[in-house]
Amino acid sequence: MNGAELHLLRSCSHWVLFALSVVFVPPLCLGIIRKTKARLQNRIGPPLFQPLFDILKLCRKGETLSSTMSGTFRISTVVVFATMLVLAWMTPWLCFKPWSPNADLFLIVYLFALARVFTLLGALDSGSAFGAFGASREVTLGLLVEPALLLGLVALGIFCGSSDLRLVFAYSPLQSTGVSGAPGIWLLVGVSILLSSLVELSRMPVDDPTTHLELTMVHEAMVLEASGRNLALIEFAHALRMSILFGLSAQCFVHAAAAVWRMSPLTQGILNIAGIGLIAISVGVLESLSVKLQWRKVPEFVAYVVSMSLLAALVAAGSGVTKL
Amino acid sequence: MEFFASLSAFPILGAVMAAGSSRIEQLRRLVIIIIWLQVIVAAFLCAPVLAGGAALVRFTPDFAVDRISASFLMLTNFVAACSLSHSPTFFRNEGLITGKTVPPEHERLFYASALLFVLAMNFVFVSDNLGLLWVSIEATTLFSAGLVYFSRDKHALEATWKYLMVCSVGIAFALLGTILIFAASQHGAVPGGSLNVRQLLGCAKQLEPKLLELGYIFCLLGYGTKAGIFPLHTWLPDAHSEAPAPASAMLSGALLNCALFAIWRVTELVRLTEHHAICETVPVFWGALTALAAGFFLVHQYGIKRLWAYSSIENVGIMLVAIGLGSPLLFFLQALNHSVAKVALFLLSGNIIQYYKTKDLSQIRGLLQVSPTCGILFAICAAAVTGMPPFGAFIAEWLILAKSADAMQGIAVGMLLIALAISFVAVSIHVSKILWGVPKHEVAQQETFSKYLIPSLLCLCTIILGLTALPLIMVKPI
Amino acid sequence: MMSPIDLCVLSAAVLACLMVGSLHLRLNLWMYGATTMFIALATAMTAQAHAEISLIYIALLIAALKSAGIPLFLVWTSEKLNVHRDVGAMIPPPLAMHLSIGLFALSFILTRGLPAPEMEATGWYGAAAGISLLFTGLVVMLTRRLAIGQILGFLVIENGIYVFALTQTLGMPLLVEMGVLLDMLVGVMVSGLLVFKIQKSFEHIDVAQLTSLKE
Amino acid sequence: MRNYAIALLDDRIEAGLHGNLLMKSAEIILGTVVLLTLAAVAAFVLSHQKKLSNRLMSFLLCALAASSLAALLGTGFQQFTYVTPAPFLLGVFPMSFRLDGLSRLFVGLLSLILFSAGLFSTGYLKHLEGRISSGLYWTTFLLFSLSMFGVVLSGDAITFIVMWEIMSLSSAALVGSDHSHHLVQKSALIYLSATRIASGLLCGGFLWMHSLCGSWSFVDWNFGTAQAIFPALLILIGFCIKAGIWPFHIWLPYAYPAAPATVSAVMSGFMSKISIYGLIRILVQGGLYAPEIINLAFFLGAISAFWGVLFALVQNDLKRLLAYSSIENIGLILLALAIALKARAANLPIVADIAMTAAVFHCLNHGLVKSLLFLCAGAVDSQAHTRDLHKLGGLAKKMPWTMACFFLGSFSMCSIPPLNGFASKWLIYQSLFQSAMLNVSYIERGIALATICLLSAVGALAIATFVKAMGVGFLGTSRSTMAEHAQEASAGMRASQSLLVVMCAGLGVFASSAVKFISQLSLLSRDSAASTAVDFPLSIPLLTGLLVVTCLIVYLLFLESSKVRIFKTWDCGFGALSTKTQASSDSFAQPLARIFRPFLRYETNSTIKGRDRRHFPEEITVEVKIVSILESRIYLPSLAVISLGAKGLAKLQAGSIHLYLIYVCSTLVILLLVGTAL
Repeated sequence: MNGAELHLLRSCSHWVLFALSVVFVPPLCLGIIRKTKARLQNRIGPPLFQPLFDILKLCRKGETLSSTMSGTFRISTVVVFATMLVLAWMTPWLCFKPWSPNADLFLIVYLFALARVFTLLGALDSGSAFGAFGASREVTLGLLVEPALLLGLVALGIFCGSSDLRLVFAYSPLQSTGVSGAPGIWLLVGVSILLSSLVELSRMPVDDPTTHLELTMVHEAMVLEASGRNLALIEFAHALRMSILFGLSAQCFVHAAAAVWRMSPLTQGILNIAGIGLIAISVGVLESLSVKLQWRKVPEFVAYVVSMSLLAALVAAGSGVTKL
Repeated sequence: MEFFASLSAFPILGAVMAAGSSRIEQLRRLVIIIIWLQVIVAAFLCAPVLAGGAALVRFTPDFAVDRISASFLMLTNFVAACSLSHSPTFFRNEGLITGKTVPPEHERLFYASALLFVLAMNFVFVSDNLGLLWVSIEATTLFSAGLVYFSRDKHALEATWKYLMVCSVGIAFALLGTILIFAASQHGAVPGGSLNVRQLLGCAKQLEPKLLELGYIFCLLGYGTKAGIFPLHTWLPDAHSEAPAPASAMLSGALLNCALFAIWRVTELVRLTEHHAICETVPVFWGALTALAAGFFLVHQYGIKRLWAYSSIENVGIMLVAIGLGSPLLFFLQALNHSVAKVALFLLSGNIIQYYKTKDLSQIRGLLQVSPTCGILFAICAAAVTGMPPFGAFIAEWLILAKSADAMQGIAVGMLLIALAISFVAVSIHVSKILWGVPKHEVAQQETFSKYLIPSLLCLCTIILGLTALPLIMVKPI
Repeated sequence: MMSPIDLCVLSAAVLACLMVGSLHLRLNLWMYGATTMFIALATAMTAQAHAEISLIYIALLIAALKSAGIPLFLVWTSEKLNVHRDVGAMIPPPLAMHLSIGLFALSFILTRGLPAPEMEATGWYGAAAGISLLFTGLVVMLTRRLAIGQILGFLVIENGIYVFALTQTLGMPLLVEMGVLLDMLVGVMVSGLLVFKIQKSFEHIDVAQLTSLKE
Repeated sequence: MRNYAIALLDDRIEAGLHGNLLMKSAEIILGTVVLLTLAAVAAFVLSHQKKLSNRLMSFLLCALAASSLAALLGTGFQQFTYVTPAPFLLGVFPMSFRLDGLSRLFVGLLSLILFSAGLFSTGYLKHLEGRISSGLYWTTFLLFSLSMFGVVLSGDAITFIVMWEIMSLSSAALVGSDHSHHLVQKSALIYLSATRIASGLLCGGFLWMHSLCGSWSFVDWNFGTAQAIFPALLILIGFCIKAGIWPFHIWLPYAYPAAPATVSAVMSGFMSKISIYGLIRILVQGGLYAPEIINLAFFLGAISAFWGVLFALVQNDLKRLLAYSSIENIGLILLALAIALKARAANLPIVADIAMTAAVFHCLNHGLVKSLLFLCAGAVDSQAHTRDLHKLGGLAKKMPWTMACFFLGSFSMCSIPPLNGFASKWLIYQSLFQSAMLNVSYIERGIALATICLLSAVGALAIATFVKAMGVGFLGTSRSTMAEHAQEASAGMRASQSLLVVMCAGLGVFASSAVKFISQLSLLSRDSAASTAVDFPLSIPLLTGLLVVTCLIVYLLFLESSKVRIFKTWDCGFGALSTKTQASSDSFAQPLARIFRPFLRYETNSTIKGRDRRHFPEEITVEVKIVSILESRIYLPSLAVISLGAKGLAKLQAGSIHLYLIYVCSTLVILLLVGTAL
């Protein structure tokens, strides 16, 4: 069969793979984390796809809305979910991706912001104190983490000479072997994205998603009023967000590795997926080992993240090739 | 001879009738007619200069008008005419609103001395001889004392006394200065000496430098006292605030110009000599300093008319700068705009005082409620007098600033800018407190058209001065 | 060398200084009259020295109006108001007198540099006398509390200026001289009337107490 | 001096000779202007029929805006100068107006804002009946708008300063138009003083430049020279004061809330941009290279962006919050300008073009959005009779339309794609990104990175601020009866809001063409020949379409068909929630405010009353205190110094005549000494 068909087949397979991973990777991540934690607590734990089953179960339920709610609540759920899908399509969190438009890093960050704003509005719509608690904390975390995430991506952008993440991640390691500190930058950014994703997703050590002491919760408190399909959408969007961020950092690690040992795109792809799994496991481990930080200590934790990405950015700016 | 007759006939006639006549209403009408007739006379006298383009008109050896003095003559008569035409309304309302009717003999004395005062001011501008200039300035002091003394209470007495004493002493110094200039002229310049301005200007280079410089300093001090330059201004706020509104309008709008004009005469003379540093640096900086000080004085004020008195001092400072820059054009422009706006302000303040029965700024609130017309006119005139565009004063001040900036007087420019800013802020704070809010107690007033006729006319004038080519036409000949 | 004119004006100046020493109004006024008389004399001498007829008239006018008329008027005023002594402000009269004598000396130093007038050996004494009269007048104005005292001081200043004019210039134009005289008279009259008014509404003529108009 | 006047006369005549068709159109504009002024007077005359005059005047305002837009389109894209003929003169100066790319942009913005303000007025002014005199309001408002046109069209310094002063004065009068309240008076006076100081500085700078360059027209001014630094500094500070840049922003949070909503919409939407216009017209196009000035501008811009949003976060008055957020945005714009200048100085034309475009584009965007938000706030104020977030809430159901407009505006302020706020923010980021990549000096790269970090923090804070405004103001349940009884705003008000919303969305979605248009004006230099189009690579339309479609699909798939049960908000089983249990605006901002305690001087003191307080509190009061350091530590003391000096000087006027005579004597002595010295 000729090149055109091959190419067509290729892109079709990309689409299929992509669709599959969008559907299955997020719940799988959650599942892996839970499984790891259960294992470390010497429990069998739920099956890996339990989160998916939960979501399906929720989809079959009806929803209960508060009488104080305006339309904002439901709209916000929809918008958050849709944004996450779009983000999943645009962000190069998997290295096998179909065609997507310019995935400018600033655009990506601000699409995340869009999702966040709507989550917050949804939380505030019910007029419940918990929602407001969660919202005001979420906003605080957002302030702390956004610079870290942005700077990490900017570092990559500067290093690869473009703010378009497609180009950044298509940036072949072969080019970068010449440049000093290439693996270092990838590694630093990977770590900082991972840590900031922990904050962004309000997981340990910033927040314990499994506790039900509302006064300490962030994400759980915001979705307190959601139920049924609403909740299903929110949960899935959350999981998707998680997998996107994990995917990004996994990509970074892969590139870091690729900057040292050369490897074929296929291996890269496999490593990418495996990386996400590994990250999930390590998060599970972390969550079962560490304790939740005191709320006032969170900024100090985040400070490490920011400094890490700032370091990466500075290195990149220092070593980045000056194109005039 | 017919010159003296034509210039002084109407005022003297009016003064005599005012002293004599018993029917006050007739007198009021008569005064208005007479003063406008005087304006026409002045216009006829100045016509050859202002319209005909002649450089100088000489009436007698010692009396003449050149272009700037002609312009000032017109301005002064116009200002006097406006104030005096408003004064009958003022006195009527004084009776109607405040309740305490003005005794007719007081009003008669007022008109008499006002007319003589105007006459004296006319002579200031037509006299082409420094000695006669001095005489007429002293005369203005004596006649205006009658105006300041009008209300015959303790404050008026005090103000009058201070006015008389301080100004007389100052004027005495001016006399000494004049004598020194005369002496300077005797050293070779003019055999037997002379005080004739043209003659002196003609032989300025030969004047004895030392005596001339001394003379200039004494004249500056003397006439400066009359013009209210800081710190010689001490009499000014008292006199302006104690005199009845039309009188304060004349004092501020016309008298100050006379004194400054006298300063200009001597400055003009000294500029022609070799060493004219003194007549440039001293007036420029002293003027800027005066403006600055006046700005600070404006910050804490308790009397509505004192406020405008200090703003007059500020404007005097600016005019002094113009004189120091040696530009009669700017001097006249500034004087013109200031006089027009300030007269309107004093007349309006008179109305306001009648409404609220007090001069105390802290008691005057909510004018926009009490009388919107008055309030808006007041605001416009205040903006005009603080040099806001699009009013004439802005253009004049801007030109002065530009000229002094081009003359590398950076410090003076800075001082002036600060002074203008401070005075604007201070005035606008006081004015907005007057306009806004609600009156503290019941305010009785009835709107009459006549009250606002003259002020609105003057308002219109300042806007026209600011927004049309009128100044260009007026000052082009100078 | 000192001309009789200089002698006259200098003695006028000295007399004025001595006048400062007393607070007795009538005495002051008469001394002022004497001072003015000396000045009239000096004017007359100048007139015949330079053969200026107009100056003779001026001398006569001064003698008549300033040295006789004005003191009489003011004495009459003080009688009417029956005030006889000034209270004296700030510095006591003897000190004030010494001060004015010091200023008399100072005026010699100050006027040293002035160029001598046309066809005169020196105008120094005259100038000094004039300036010292000026100073004395200022001292009087600053140290007297009564309105009449201040008028007196003003008159002395006027005298000083006149002396200066007389000795430094060859006669001002007649018109100007007349104007000056007239203004002075009117001024004195006006302020004299004011003094009455002050007495009427304040029951005193102590101008140092007129301080109600201030910031 | 005579020659001066004559010269002016001559060049006026000359200008008159060079009249052409364009001048005809300009004369038409002038004519409308005069006509409208007359109309304003008419309004004043018939001010006792409030309704009629309001209708008439708002119609006139819209007409003015429309006619100016028409004139813009009519004159095409060429630039021309117009010097007024003889009667329309500023005393001795001819007024000279210049219409070019830059002024065209700003005139367009102004017309849009005025149009919507005019639409808004009729409905809005109802609730100010009896508090403001409509005649005065309208006269000053028309004067205000005309003078703003004058400022952006003025071609030389004198016309500029004249129009500028008229603008300041009339706007101050407008701020004080509801002058029965003491606070309003105070705010108006603070504003008036600030703006007068600004214009004083500007005058200084202009005079200085005139003495350097010998010309009043901006075209002849060149800031490249070494001695032009000081005038440049004066001008920069002057404009910064007017724009409300830190640390000169003190007047702003007083003035905007005090003014009627229409006025604050125009002031924040356009008048604060006029300073930016002035900076571009005078300094940028005047070829400023002095690094000191540029770095100062950069620094001030960065600080005010952060400071503004930080203080906006902790405000409880809706309009005050918006005021602070406009400080932030003006800071961003100044920052972008400074980046452009830096890049030009560092010879990076691409970056310079991007930054310049960003600055101007953000001017447009913020102008539209902020006026929209102020109008919405006005609508809320007029319906709920309060702007205090502690008393608002639950308006979502009462006034949904206003809420929708306010939300969209807020999203744009949070620079969320696909709205216009994002586009300009992206350009700023991009310029920083590029300079971090391309700049030769490593220090500059570091600074750029730090600025990116700062900007993202500012963005996050903006999100926090506006989420608070939206959530506390509109969502949840009403916190007071006033908010309880709020009605939806009148049709006109909604129409004007929606117009602006449409503009914002349009500019956001079709950002790329807007960016191309602006960048082709090449505002960095006076000659529009050297124009390089900045490209905007993001495919926003596609993204928007995608988002909308996905939303619809998701909604139809999931929520449309799901069974819904309405129940009360979960109350932990304690029974009906009181509105007090909702998060107040203070408590929402508290965690962030706590982080920035040192900047804000943030203090919370809570007192718990009742015996056995821990378990059975009878009364708990928590109050939050925020002190503005600048105001308390710098401005008030300096004011005190001035007034002290004034008092001291006033002591000279002690009333004793002897003292006065002593002044005369001592002045004589000083003068003699000076005379001998000279």
